[in-house]
Amino acid sequence: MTQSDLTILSNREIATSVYEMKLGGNTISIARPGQFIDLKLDGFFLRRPFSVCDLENDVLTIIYKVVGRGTEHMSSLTAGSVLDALIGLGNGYETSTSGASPLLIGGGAGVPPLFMLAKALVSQGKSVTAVLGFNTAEDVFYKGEFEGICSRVIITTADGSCGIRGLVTDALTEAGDYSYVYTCGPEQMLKAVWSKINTSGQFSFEERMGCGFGACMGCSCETLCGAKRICSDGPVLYKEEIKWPTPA
Amino acid sequence: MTQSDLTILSNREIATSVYEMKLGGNTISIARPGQFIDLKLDGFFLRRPFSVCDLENDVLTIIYKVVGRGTEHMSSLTAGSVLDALIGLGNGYETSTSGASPLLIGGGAGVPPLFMLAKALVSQGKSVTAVLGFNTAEDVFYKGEFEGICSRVIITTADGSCGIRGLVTDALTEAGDYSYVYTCGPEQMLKAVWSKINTSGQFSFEERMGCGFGACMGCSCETLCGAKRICSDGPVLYKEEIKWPTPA
Amino acid sequence: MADTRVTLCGITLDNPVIPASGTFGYGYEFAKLYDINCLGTFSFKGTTVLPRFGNPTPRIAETPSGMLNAVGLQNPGVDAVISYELPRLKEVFFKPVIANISGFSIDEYVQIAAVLDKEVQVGWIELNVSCPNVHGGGAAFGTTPDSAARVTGAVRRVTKKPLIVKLSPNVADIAGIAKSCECAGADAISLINTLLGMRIDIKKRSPLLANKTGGLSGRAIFPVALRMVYQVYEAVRIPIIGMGGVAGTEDVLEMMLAGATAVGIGSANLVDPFICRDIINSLPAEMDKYGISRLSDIIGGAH
Amino acid sequence: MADTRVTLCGITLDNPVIPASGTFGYGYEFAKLYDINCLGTFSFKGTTVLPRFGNPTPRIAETPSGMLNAVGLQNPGVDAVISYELPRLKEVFFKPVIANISGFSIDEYVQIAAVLDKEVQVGWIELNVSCPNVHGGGAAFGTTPDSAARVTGAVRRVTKKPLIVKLSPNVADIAGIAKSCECAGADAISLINTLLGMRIDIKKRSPLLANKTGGLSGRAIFPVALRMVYQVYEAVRIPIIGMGGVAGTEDVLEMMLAGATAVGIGSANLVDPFICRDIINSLPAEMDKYGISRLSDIIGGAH
Ligand SMILES: Cc1cc2nc3c(=O)[nH]c(=O)nc-3n(C[C@H](O)[C@H](O)[C@H](O)COP(=O)(O)OP(=O)(O)OC[C@H]3O[C@@H](n4cnc5c(N)ncnc54)[C@H](O)[C@@H]3O)c2cc1C
Ligand SMILES: Cc1cc2nc3c(=O)[nH]c(=O)nc-3n(C[C@H](O)[C@H](O)[C@H](O)COP(=O)(O)OP(=O)(O)OC[C@H]3O[C@@H](n4cnc5c(N)ncnc54)[C@H](O)[C@@H]3O)c2cc1C
Ligand SMILES: Cc1cc2nc3c(=O)[nH]c(=O)nc-3n(C[C@H](O)[C@H](O)[C@H](O)COP(=O)(O)O)c2cc1C
Ligand SMILES: Cc1cc2nc3c(=O)[nH]c(=O)nc-3n(C[C@H](O)[C@H](O)[C@H](O)COP(=O)(O)O)c2cc1C
Ligand code: FES
Ligand code: FES
Repeated sequence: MTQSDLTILSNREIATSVYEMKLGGNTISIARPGQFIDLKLDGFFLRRPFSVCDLENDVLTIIYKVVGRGTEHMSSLTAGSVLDALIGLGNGYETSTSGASPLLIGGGAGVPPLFMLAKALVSQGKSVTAVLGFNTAEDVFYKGEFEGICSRVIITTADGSCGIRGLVTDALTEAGDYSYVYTCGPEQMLKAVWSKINTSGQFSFEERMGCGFGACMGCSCETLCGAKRICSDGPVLYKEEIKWPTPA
Repeated sequence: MTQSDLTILSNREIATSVYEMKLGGNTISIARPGQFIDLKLDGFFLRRPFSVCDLENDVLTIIYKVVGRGTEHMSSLTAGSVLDALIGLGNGYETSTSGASPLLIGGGAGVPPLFMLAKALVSQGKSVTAVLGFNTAEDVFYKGEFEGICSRVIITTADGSCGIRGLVTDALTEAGDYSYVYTCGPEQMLKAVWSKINTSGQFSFEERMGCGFGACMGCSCETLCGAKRICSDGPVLYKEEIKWPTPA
Repeated sequence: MADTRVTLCGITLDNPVIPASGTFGYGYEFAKLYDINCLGTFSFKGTTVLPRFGNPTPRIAETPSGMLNAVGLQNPGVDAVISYELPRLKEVFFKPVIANISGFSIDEYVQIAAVLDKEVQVGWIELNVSCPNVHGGGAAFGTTPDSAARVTGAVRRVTKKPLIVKLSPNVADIAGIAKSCECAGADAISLINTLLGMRIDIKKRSPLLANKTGGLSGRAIFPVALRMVYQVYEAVRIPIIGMGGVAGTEDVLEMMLAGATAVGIGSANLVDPFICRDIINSLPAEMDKYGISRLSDIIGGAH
Repeated sequence: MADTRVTLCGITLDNPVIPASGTFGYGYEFAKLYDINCLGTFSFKGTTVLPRFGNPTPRIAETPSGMLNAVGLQNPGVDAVISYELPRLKEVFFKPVIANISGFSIDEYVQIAAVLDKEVQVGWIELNVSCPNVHGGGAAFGTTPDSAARVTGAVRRVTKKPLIVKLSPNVADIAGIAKSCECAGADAISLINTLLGMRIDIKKRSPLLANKTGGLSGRAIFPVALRMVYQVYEAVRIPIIGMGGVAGTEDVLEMMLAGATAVGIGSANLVDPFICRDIINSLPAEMDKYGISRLSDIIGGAH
């Protein structure tokens, strides 16, 4: 983990209330897909965590959905502004376990980290399928970007206005055979994926955070391997260690 | 009193730690010299009060000294930023009582309101003398501006590096005869002026404020005419009503 | 249409927004700025038997997301309020008002309440029990269940108007104090008053306020106020006026979900004189956003 | 040269800056970020007899200029601290550390203190008396002078290490409680712990924290903390570790002027992990600015 002052290069709405922000600066401590950064925003006490969506030549991309005052404030920032960020946070996804044909499953604001992951897996010569779930056609983002690198991209929308009607789990048959699963999304989705897939996999979780780097115990969750901090022992947990608060 | 969003037109250092800020917008409720505005600054709970230094064609000038975090923040603002202001606050100076040759006495951050006052008095055909006191030559500002409109301008500095060495009261003999006194500056200076002048006059006070418009009683002072709120019954008090906390 | 009405001790308010005592004077300063009849009602400046200048200045200091005040109950005294302030208010405000009163002995509270009981403009009497109890050794009336109950009971006997007791947050067990006020005859509880705080002037090496300590108010105290409203709601059956750090429409909703029937807004008026009007105007849209059709439905909704 | 040293119960600290318990883990997370030997010392995570997971999540909420936490004392238990955490800490921190301990009965406090008394790395034992006293009906030990004195006295008998008692601010009379801890044998007082607060999720119509209430910390509480340090300084003769909302070098000076010998920094570490190092580095320049040559000279200077 390092502290870095990142300059906003661009900040644009790419789907309803969803923004892509490109940031420039020292990103050296970002080591893996699935890691996140933690942004200090003027007027807010706590930092805001966002997954790294892409990293190319020190240009870091995040994609965020406006859900509250902090993200609303972010949406008003313009190119040239500088943000104080903690970067290289979290364990990130381990790509060596993926097998030849990993399946990536993302839901809504959980889609972003899968993009950097897909790039890493593809660069290792793997055939990547991505299932990306949204509520409606207007929420869909990065379809083209994923199609540019993945072997196959399946979109699901709850109302059927784009791709398959239904949830990401409704697209599993369509997705065919896969060697491993990487997923990120709302907890209900993770739970459904966990109970439906027939391989091992890695699941990325969200939790309200105090620090983001392991100091405060604010983000702990119980796993079958003991208590873990989502921010530093996670956000990625292995399928085998997950202990759902209520039975899945 | 009205609320107005003012746009910063310029903001430049004109003496050591002293800035002149020009603001554009609706300034209709400013009626008199000696009134003040109250600025909301990002990240600060209370507004910051500043005297109107000049008002020409809806361009409002304030001059402020950096003394703490709020004014430090102000010094970093650039043209184009918009500030939420309450304007037209306070009673201001009454010019009708001045006689033919009023004397204006200002000290440091108390100099600004006297500029708009001088302009008003001159436009009424009066012969204005200004005594402006500073600590040292580098602190002096608006000397030329005052000289452009007043019959006479006397500068005093505590270290003698510009004008007369000493305090504003040391320049009273030099100032010659006067019909009335208007003054603004630190309380110690006001007290000294109060005890030395031989005419009536109006004195402008400062106090820590909660609201700035008469609602909270945060800024009260005792006068010989009862309790007054510096923000709305003042900041200008008549010589005759002032009651010094400790005997002058 | 969103229904913003709430009922406070039998009197229906058009909406729950109530400027808090000490931040709205006797109303007519704000009446110059907007039509204050849009308010639910408001609580006027804490009034005592005799006129008071209050504490020496500085009386105000800034804090992170808040402020300290040590005004010390400056007011013209109850006689002047009746002969001068209320008649002026009558010209601009046509609703019943909350009379906020303070005393330094039980007798003083009783005396003011008895006089104000006769004023038709006064809809409720609000006892500010955060004053130092000079006869009881200097601690505030509101810091023990006993003393709070005694002053409540005594005032109860001299007024038929709804009696609101306003509690100090500087206590370990706010619910216990609220409960004992209820037993002593209070018709409503209003909370919180300011938290005791301090700032120090590093250059002068002395407290910034002439009074040394002052009352902390503003956004900083919102979570403490919300917690206390939540706790008191579980302890009493009478309505609560929730206040402390409210500065926006969502804060009003949070306070009501915690258990407030009406919501006081204090310091925020000082920084943004139009805030109460603006919150009232935005209530219907905000209610729509959260699927609330009758605002009174959400009172205590978070329990 | 500016002299930043202060002496806390006979042990001299290079400077008064002490990361507060619960915001600095057992130190080595921060040791990866900077050399933590620059610190005066630090107080490690509140440790209990048995390992604890703590409360369910969400445990964290944001507030204006502050945050709520309801971590609920997650820690590996005192045995693991001794066998695992302290040996790891030894590799990166060469100064005596403050052992922050919590219990749900007097016996538990005594048990942990007795064990930690034998650890040479432990310079001071800090009793967090803000825990609910399960045997005394659930109220925290720290909310009455009696219970605070009882736990202090009991622990006093099992350790010769300097004993710090850390007080809860959720009380009416902080000075009385501090005084009774002093009488019971405390060598120092540390204050304040968090103020009890709440936030509500408007969409869900329920408290945001799974635990409903949480502890308010951060800049918002600075004026309350400062006031309590000031009051306790006038009531006791033992040194005070002042904390609550400190987030900059000037805050450290204000705390010391109020009466703190050392200054704890909590939540600010979470938002800016380098803040303690940065404050320590800026102390000499800030002291120059205010004409302070020996920092210890200003302790209590505002009285
Ligand atoms: C490891 C991690 C990675 C994330 N990556 C992304 C991403 O790539 N894109 C994206 O859109 N969102 C992402 N999120 C969620 C994002 O952090 C929240 O949407 C954001 O913090 C909301 O801030 P706000 O001020 O708008 O909301 P508010 O509700 O006003 O925030 C109040 C507080 O709650 C916290 N909070 C609110 N929602 C969440 C949440 N879902 N998870 C954690 N904290 C929350 C905020 O951080 C803040 O402290 C991620 C969260 C985590 C933990
Ligand atoms: C009616 C009036 C007119 C003024 N006109 C001018 C002017 O034209 N030019 C100028 O340079 N200054 C003027 N001042 C003083 C100016 O308001 C303060 O210097 C400024 O508020 C300091 O803010 P800060 O955040 O930098 O200081 P901080 O000390 O960090 O401020 C903390 C708090 O104290 C208040 N405060 C600090 N100093 C003063 C002070 N001297 N008077 C009132 N409140 C204070 C601040 O407003 C704020 O609420 C005027 C003050 C008043 C009351
Ligand atoms: C300047 C000022 C004066 C106050 N005067 C009184 C008063 O006279 N009587 C009273 O009951 N409360 C008084 N209060 C307390 C407020 O009514 C309110 O309870 C408190 O400020 C918390 O609300 P807020 O955070 O919205 O300001 C005063 C508060 C302020 C800021
Ligand atoms: C996440 C978190 C965990 C805490 N855990 C403890 C603890 O275990 N023991 C303790 O005595 N205080 C604990 N505290 C309180 C702090 O040590 C400190 O007293 C309080 O937060 C006020 O200081 P601050 O405003 O600088 O954070 C904790 C605070 C936070 C924010
Ligand atoms: S957020 Fe602090 S430990 Fe994870
Ligand atoms: S500052 Fe509020 S009355 Fe003057």
